[in-house]
Amino acid sequence: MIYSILTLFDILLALTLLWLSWNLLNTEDIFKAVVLFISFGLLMALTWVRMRAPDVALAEAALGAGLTGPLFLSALRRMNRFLKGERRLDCDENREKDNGKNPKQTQAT
Amino acid sequence: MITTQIYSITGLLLFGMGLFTLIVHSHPLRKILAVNVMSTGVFLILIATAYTPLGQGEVDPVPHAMVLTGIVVSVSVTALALILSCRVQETSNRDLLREKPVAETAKECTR
Amino acid sequence: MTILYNCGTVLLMAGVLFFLSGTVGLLRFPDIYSRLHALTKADNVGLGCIVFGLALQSGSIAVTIKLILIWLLVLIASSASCHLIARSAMQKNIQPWTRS
Amino acid sequence: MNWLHTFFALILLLTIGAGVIRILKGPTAADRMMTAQLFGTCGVAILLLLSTGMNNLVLLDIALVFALLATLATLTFIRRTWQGSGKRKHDYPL
Repeated sequence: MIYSILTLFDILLALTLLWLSWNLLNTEDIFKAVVLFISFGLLMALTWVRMRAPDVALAEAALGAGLTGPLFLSALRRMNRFLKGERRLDCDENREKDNGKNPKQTQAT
Repeated sequence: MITTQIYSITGLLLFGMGLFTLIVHSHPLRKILAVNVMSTGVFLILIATAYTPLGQGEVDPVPHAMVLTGIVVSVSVTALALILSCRVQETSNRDLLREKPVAETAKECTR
Repeated sequence: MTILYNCGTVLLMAGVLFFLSGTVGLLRFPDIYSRLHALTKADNVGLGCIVFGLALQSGSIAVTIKLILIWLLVLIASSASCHLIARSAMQKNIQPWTRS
Repeated sequence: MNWLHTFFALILLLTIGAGVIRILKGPTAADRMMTAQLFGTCGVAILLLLSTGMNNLVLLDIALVFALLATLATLTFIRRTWQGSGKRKHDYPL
């Protein structure tokens, strides 16, 4: 039997993936795009399971959903902190010593 | 058979959407997201070629190994690109977040 | 054997119904705290129903232990993160919704 | 009777598709992150159902990894993004 209920599962999964990635790539808010990317990673793990590749699904669930999302969130936080003119704790002192410039003066207007 | 076609077309569309976004938008974080979506589309096509249905023998393990390596490499490349874009934004005086006015973006993202 | 299998099927249906009600609550409730309430409780009870239904149907003791361990892990992780979200929302002075 | 498990997994996938709406129009950032956590729980349930529907017990291990790592994004969000400028009004030990 070629067409089973798994085929319906495939079609629904593919449509959800396409809708999710379309919204991911076209929203204005970048934080919404990052959250949609985390959900996209979870659904990709389901897709690998459906394609009978459980090893790839394990790697995707560990790396794609568990590691990439926090990486993006941390990068977003770092960019926003710089834009709002806050100091970062780890390397601002060194930079002030080096070129005598306060990063608060370079903040965007 | 129909499963392979469905997922191949999905991977193709994902690659196309990622490429379009990579060209059109200018925010670096969105470019990294677009590259990730593109790589996911390529992985999807590769795995879909290896698929055989449930009662008809084993699947081909060679594309699985390639995709496994590719996922790990893409995560490390993503981390490198993120830290590079952060450093570029901090060392250059220009703000890279050109898609919207800067104050709105900074307000929205931690609302 | 058949009685256990049918009991498991009934439990699976109850679990899917709990998931559906949790998502309806997530979509319809007016406030972040009430949405958190709907999501956490309904979904963890739904996952518990699905876990016990599958454990009744599996008939193997190792699979049952692994299923219950998965459920306990989800319970711990979900309660911890929901507590963090609610406390951060209180710290950011988001007021709870009242019928005004 | 394995098609019944796959049918339940299908309904849970529809649930995930309905939850995307809350991500798209969530008023605060915590609503979006909460929905991502709902996707983690739903994904665990779908994997458990598919492990019977596809006769593959390896999927239980993948469900274990899902349950462990879907929380990591929420924790990072709370610690890094959602907290304001580091000045807290109350002195909770966080």
